[in-house]
Amino acid sequence: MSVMVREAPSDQNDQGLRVNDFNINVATVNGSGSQTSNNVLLRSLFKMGIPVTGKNLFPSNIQGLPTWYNVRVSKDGYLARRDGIEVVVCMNPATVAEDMQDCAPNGIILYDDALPIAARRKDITYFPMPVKELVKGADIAFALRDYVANMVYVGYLTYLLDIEIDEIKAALTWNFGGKQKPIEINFDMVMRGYNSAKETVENTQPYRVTRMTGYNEDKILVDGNSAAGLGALFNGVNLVSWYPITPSSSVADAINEYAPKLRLDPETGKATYAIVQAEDELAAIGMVIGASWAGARAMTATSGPGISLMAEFVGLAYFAEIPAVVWDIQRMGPSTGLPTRTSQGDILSTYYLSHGDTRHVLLFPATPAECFEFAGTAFDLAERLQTPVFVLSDLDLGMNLWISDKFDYPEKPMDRGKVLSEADLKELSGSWGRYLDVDGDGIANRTLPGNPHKMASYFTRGTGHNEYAAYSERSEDWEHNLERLSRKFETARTLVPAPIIDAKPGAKVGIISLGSNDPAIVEARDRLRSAGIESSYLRLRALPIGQQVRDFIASEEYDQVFVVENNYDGQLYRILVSTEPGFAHKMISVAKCDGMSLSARFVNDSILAHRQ
Amino acid sequence: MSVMVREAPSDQNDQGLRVNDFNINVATVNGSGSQTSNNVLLRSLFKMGIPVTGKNLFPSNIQGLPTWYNVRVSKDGYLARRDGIEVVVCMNPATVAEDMQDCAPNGIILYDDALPIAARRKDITYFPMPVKELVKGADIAFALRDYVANMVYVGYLTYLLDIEIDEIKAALTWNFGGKQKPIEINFDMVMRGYNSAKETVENTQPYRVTRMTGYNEDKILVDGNSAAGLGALFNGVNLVSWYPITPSSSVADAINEYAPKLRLDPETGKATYAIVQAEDELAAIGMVIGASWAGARAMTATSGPGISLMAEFVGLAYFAEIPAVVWDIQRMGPSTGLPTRTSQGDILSTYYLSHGDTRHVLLFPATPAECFEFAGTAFDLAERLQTPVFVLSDLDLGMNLWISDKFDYPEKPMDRGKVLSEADLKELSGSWGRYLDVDGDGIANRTLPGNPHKMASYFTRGTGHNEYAAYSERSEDWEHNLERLSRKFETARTLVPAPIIDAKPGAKVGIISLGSNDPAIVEARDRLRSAGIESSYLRLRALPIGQQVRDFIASEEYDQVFVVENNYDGQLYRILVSTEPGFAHKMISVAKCDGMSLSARFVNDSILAHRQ
Amino acid sequence: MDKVKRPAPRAPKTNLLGLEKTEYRGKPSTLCKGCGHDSISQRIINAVWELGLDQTQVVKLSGIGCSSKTPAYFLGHSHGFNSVHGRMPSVATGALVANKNLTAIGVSGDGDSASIGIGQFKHAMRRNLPLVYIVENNGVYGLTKGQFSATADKGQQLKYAGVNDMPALDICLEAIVANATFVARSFAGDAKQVESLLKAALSHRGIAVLDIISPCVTFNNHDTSTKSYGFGKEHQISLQELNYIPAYEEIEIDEYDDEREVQLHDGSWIVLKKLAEDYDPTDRFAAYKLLEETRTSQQFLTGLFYIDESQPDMTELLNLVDEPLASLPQEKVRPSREQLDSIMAAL
Amino acid sequence: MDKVKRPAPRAPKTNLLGLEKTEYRGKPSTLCKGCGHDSISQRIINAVWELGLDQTQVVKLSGIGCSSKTPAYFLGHSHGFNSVHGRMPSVATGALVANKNLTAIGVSGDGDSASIGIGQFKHAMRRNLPLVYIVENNGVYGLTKGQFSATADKGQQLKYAGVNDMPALDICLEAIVANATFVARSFAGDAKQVESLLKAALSHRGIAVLDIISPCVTFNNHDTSTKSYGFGKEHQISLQELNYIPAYEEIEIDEYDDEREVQLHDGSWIVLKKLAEDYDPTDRFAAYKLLEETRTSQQFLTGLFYIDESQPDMTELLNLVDEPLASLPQEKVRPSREQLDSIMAAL
Ligand SMILES: Cc1ncc(C[n+]2csc(CCOP(=O)(O)OP(=O)(O)O)c2C)c(N)n1
Ligand SMILES: Cc1ncc(C[n+]2csc(CCOP(=O)(O)OP(=O)(O)O)c2C)c(N)n1
Ligand code: SF4
Ligand code: SF4
Ligand SMILES: [Mg+2]
Ligand SMILES: [Mg+2]
Repeated sequence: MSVMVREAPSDQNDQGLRVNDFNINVATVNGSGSQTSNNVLLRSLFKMGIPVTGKNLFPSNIQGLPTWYNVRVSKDGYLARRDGIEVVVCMNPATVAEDMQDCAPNGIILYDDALPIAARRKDITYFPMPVKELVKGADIAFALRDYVANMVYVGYLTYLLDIEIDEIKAALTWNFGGKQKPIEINFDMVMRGYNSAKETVENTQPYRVTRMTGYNEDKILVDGNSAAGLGALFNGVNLVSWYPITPSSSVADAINEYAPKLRLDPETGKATYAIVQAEDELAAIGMVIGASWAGARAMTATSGPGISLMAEFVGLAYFAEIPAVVWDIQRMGPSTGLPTRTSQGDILSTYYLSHGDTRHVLLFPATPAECFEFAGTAFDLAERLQTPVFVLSDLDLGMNLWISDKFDYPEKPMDRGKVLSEADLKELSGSWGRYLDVDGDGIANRTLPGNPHKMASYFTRGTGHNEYAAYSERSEDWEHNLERLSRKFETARTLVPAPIIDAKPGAKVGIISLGSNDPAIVEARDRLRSAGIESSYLRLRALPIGQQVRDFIASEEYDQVFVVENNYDGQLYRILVSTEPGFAHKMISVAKCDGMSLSARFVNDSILAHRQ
Repeated sequence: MSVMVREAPSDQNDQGLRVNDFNINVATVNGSGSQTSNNVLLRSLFKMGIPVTGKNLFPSNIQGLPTWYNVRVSKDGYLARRDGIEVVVCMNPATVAEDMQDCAPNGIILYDDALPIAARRKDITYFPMPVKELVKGADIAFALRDYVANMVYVGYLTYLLDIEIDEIKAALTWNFGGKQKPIEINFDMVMRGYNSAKETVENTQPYRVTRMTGYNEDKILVDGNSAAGLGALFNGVNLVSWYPITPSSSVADAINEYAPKLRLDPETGKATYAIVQAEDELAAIGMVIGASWAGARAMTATSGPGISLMAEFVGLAYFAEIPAVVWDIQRMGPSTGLPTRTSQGDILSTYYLSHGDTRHVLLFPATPAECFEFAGTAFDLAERLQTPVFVLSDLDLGMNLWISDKFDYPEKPMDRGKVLSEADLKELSGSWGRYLDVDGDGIANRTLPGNPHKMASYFTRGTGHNEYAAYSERSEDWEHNLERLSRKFETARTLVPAPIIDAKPGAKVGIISLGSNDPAIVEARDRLRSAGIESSYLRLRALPIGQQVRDFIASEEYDQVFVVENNYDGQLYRILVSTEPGFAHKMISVAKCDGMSLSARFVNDSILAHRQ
Repeated sequence: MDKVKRPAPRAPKTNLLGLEKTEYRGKPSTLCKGCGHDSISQRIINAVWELGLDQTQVVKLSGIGCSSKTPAYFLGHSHGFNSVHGRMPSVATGALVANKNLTAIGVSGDGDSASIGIGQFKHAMRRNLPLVYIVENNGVYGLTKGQFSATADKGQQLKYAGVNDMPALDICLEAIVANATFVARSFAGDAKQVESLLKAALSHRGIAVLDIISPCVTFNNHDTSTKSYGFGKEHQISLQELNYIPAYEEIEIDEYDDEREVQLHDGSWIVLKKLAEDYDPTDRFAAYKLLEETRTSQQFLTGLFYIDESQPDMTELLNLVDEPLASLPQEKVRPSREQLDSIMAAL
Repeated sequence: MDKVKRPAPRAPKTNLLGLEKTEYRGKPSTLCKGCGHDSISQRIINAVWELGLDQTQVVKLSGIGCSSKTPAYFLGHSHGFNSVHGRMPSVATGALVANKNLTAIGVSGDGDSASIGIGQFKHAMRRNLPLVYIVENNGVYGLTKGQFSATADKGQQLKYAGVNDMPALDICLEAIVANATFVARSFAGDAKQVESLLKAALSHRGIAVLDIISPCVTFNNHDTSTKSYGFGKEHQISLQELNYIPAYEEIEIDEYDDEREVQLHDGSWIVLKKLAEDYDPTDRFAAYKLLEETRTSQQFLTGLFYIDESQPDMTELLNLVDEPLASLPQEKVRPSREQLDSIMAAL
């Protein structure tokens, strides 16, 4: 996305209509099946070729509390969260008052006519929906009624906004995997809503959608966690040990779902992978470390609290130099925080995770396609560098559906790193050093348990050791080892994914951001440009930073470099400043953390404030 | 110390003697009772009024491996580790060769004549000691022989160096708490060594000690961990929950030892404190949090691995705003690292401990007296700020004996913080908000369980909450809460112990350091001065930094500010740079980490290198 | 032993403290309609109200999970602490050492106590922590949408989680082996039994473990599941009929060979009326036998399996002053200047 | 059943692989002279050598502690992993999933397994992890200088640590309750029994727990301690005389009512010769009874308490391909381009 869309946002309307450029907010109760209706809505708009995003704002509970689904349609292809709601759908008595207040001037409000309605606003058009009546009308099992009720607003929206009915039907079919019965029941309810609207409403309101081309063609609609799971399966994952935690669980769920289709041995029908639900996060990371030590590709997926619990074990993997891949689908911390809200608040604690002198490799995917790609990159790096690699995604990227490029099939062979086989050892006539830096990159050779060579074995420990893995308390051995580890960290700088840089000639403003902030940056830059401020943009994809990032920060061209992130303390900013102290004076932290993904407006306004 | 001693070090010798200014290194086997001999040696020198330090270099094992005890006598009062050994005592066959090599030019070597002796050096005087023979000579139980054998070298040193025999006797008496039998046995062995030396040796070697005044008067000899334990007991500690780990265990040991004498209710003989050995560090910090929540003064003592395990719980205490005091007696990390070597490697990971946006209050004691004092300060701050407070000591300060000022009796009443009593609630007629910032310092009121007022109770949670402790997922509540927490952090800057600043007029060099590095800095500054470089010194005693630290860094006077610390990555430097990015360019990291305490030479040379 | 006056069946409108039951309510529940946990909250409200306990002297502690949310839904005038996942016991330990006069109710789930939390669970038993430890056991992780916990039956099948091929940890067995002094199992659907057990537990000296099967109506409530309402209603077998008799009600002594009375620490009594074969709940060994048998036969047996009132609880063992440590004045916790001087002199 | 040829008493100079015992040594021990752990290391060397196992196919795992240091002191040609305190089981789990063909020996201590590690210990049992899990049990934390661990006897006194007022966790009981399939106790001073048990454990399918009382001569070896040499030598009672018979030795069948033979997964046999009253080690319930009795009577009973060869181990349950996951070539673990395309098409 960051490269495709470059026109300024437009609120213009041709003949009074506002086409493909507004927000819909659907307010329902969680556990009431509204997810299906919302997905159908999103998918049909997507299939109409319209740039669209859907963000699910759900409570940390299972059933009965308010949930909102925010859909943005943007002919300009802006996929960031946008403030302001033009089309409001009210299905929840508990929040109907607030929900109606949130409606933008000249917006429209659809509501279940059973809801208590607060004072009406002059500028707003109201569309009551006879939900109960329509549901009664259909003959469906009582148990199902609540669930299908939400299809009514889909029908109303379909009529009012001109959504293509065939796409609705197609989306339903997709959603129910072709199962006729539910498809019919739900589509019938959509049509009842549609017809009721048609009969009772004269559609003078301005909001419309219409088919577009040039944007969604061979794109897919997918969430980041499914992409991560698929990426792991296509990159040889052998063990997934995990402990359930929102918003990371769907990574393991995706693997659970796809693995039997993708990773059973055709001849024997036996598994080339294992999924183990651990008793907690300490055990999950312990299993990852044990398996990686033995040569498997092992990963775990967790969120903030899990990262904290893994701190001691991660230090062991770092110091004993054992690969490990950890996905952190960030949610709002500190502590249990807001399990169903997004944040990028684990950057600092993960970068420096564990006591003693430790620094870790962090990857920052920005799109589902990148989640898929980095699943492989993480394994390659972990095995190449023999160290834990963290992939920091977040709830917004991980759990929401995104328009994404199709995933590229991994062309590069898997990099299993410096592992000495029996043959290699024969060649070396058995003499090698587990922590001996033979070629200066700070990375030593390792052997795997089970290697039949007599000299293959070595002893792994988290205590001081010399180049031959013998226990040592000698100062020289210790320092020597730490020197090599930082040499290895320098090597890491050259191996991690390079940043994506969009440098504009004459730009005086540099912007550095990461991950799911990308759409907001893209849109903000367009706004800044129309305000006469050209900017260059570096999307950081990993820590530690490499030369390109240093050059960008150091560049004479930029008098200010804004570091934009979704947390309170400006965590990435702190790391960049302490890594490049020479340029600290020109770096400016732009950070916010309220549980929502960043909006273009916030980015734009924050930067403008510094350019007056 | 940092203020007393200011003369330049001197290697001069009057009439060929080198008095009160050399190093002794005693090489023994651990578990062989050499600790007693070494303590006796150190204590008698101390009681002779001579500035002296003893550093125990012991292996991470219980019995049978090499141990060294390094004693520095310094008439100038320099107590830092110093390279170079003039007087070598060899009792360990396993290391005798290396130990002899380490002897400085013109040094002397005392050795058990049973040891195999490597090629002799011309410049060295050798003193064989007939240990076996002398031990045989005395009639003592076979079992005890190995233990008293080490007294032989005490006797030899007493004779050669002119140690006062009465002080040896006094030290033995002190060491065995007056128990006659062991005193006699050991003293007898000392005298046998003494006499054997007297008979066989003509004492032409130059090293001598002689009584001094003006330094050790009303000083004490004590280790930092005992001081910490005593400090806790004199500052109302109610619960010590701990899990054993080197080098922190002696904090709990000291409390175990002194508590029954200090903290039993005179009438009932019942305890006003509890010591609970937890099943692990997660439980230890959990108990501290539970007890502090209920209003007790609770603490734990641990080291790096324990800090990592406490990460999740610490985030809870931070966010739910519960006091907690955690002593981290730092050892060499990462991972299990070197459990018996010193380091300051936990600064970064502790400052940012736990996921999400967290920053913590850290205290850095530099002397036993400060350990005693900060034990109280930590409780006062934790209860005032309602947050975890970490006291970062290290193995060198915690486990070695130091010459220290006597501890000042705590004059200030204990600060129990903003706790609403039943009476307070009556006054407020029951209306209060647990997270309501009534006076702008970011600190809200709390109540304690058991408060009989009907409106006293509130619900504590690590999830999102509003000012009245009600569960909330609202963005405004979350942001509002984080804003208050950082306001509270700003308040912390004004409450933590101020730095100790020794500013020299005209100094262009600023030095910032912390904790047990102090003696090395003090000595290095004298060396720098004699090299024509005047420096000002700020000893940081806490994070977050306050105004005085900012001013020091910002001061025009210093063109360079060196941040000196005992770890590999320059952890304090990173924090200071990211806190004061405007002055990043003038801060220079001086960091080293080899398991030893810093030497003046290292500090001096590192700074010189930047002044060429 | 003696004839016993049963307490008046119909509960009075106000309790000993003259308070109505509504005073003991908490915030409205946000759990799923019909969740077993909500009925347990109701039982706690009833028990504490009927015992006439002062809420301000009660603390509610929990870990993380749907079950662990419930302390917010009962005893609105008690301090509550919803801590971190699997670590409630250590927090409770600290709180009780700080103030041993508090009555502590710990609420946990099977994931919270048997999966991530089995370690702290075990050590709380060892210490005989004076805590009413309720495990609201539904065999799944409710709050994370239905994965198997360590108490899920071997071979059990769930739509989302698939088949569980590992044997279950038995909360009651685990408790007894680790030296718990009060161990019972019940069913969220059996209001009377849960309440009697709660009252007895609140009167017990030391740790009281209540393993209460509490159906998760959203993720684990189909009749084939041993943690479902259907299965519970169908298969629950009560080991005894339980009656709690508060200390203030006099009780006349006289032989009844189908009844056992056990006096609790605070002078109250739990009366066990034999239903099936005779069973002695003070015989640890009988408890093993019974629990192992029911585990292998997958019987759903409820009741008081083991009780031992003779063991000192943790705070007794610490030999603490009578006053709560948390409220000791400075004079009591800061030794004198002379004491410091003498220590300094000795160093 | 059958008459049995005992294995030749005197072990041959070289084993099946033609290797001498010295080949199975590790680095020199740095433990205290006389430490029980060192003798256990020697037993492991003997057992593995006599079984003729290929060291390169064995892995040694441990936590932290004096006991956990020992893997460095035996089987010098096996990969070893000295991990973190109390978490050896999870590391072993990962290693065995990665390569199920490895023979895994886990060494832990009572602090490592019963204090900080009881959680992972429990879940390793549940999973029936194919691991020989040795707890070198001395009742104290040796490496941190003698504090009580969770297996220290109630009432025990130590010069440094004072009096322990909490009941002990019983490693064997804890294992059985959590569904372990091979549970035995022995004494570091009983070379023959330890070696027979080690061999049987190495042939067992699933988790094999060996609770070996291993005196800490430095901190817990005075005769009053149940973990001392003195006490052990004096009070050890063997439940059975144990003999391990490798699969390759033929064994003739014929009745002996004072003997039981149990065939192990790899075809070898463990022969149990009755000493005191008859005991059936396949009866889980008998195990409870025995262990609970010995615990209360503080008897020091050793032997094989429980064995069940019928349960699949964890790696079997995972239905893995025959080849170790760790060595699968890319073709086997990277699905085809077509498979990706079809998934993409569906999204
Ligand atoms: C450290 C940590 N890991 C994982 C989670 C996610 N989590 C929340 S509740 C829960 C399981 C709760 O299961 P249970 O204790 O049985 O409670 P229930 O919801 O079934 O009542 C998990 C895994 C968490 N909050 N913290
Ligand atoms: C997380 C952590 N906490 C504490 C320690 C310190 N420690 C090292 S060994 C040990 C106890 C060992 O006891 P045990 O397992 O019984 O082994 P033993 O030394 O008795 O053989 C402890 C507490 C540690 N290494 N790591
Ligand atoms: S998910 Fe299950 S456990 Fe959670 S509230 Fe709903 S029914 Fe209760
Ligand atoms: S301290 Fe105890 S356990 Fe550790 S090596 Fe010495 S004797 Fe063995
Ligand atoms: Mg549950
Ligand atoms: Mg031990």
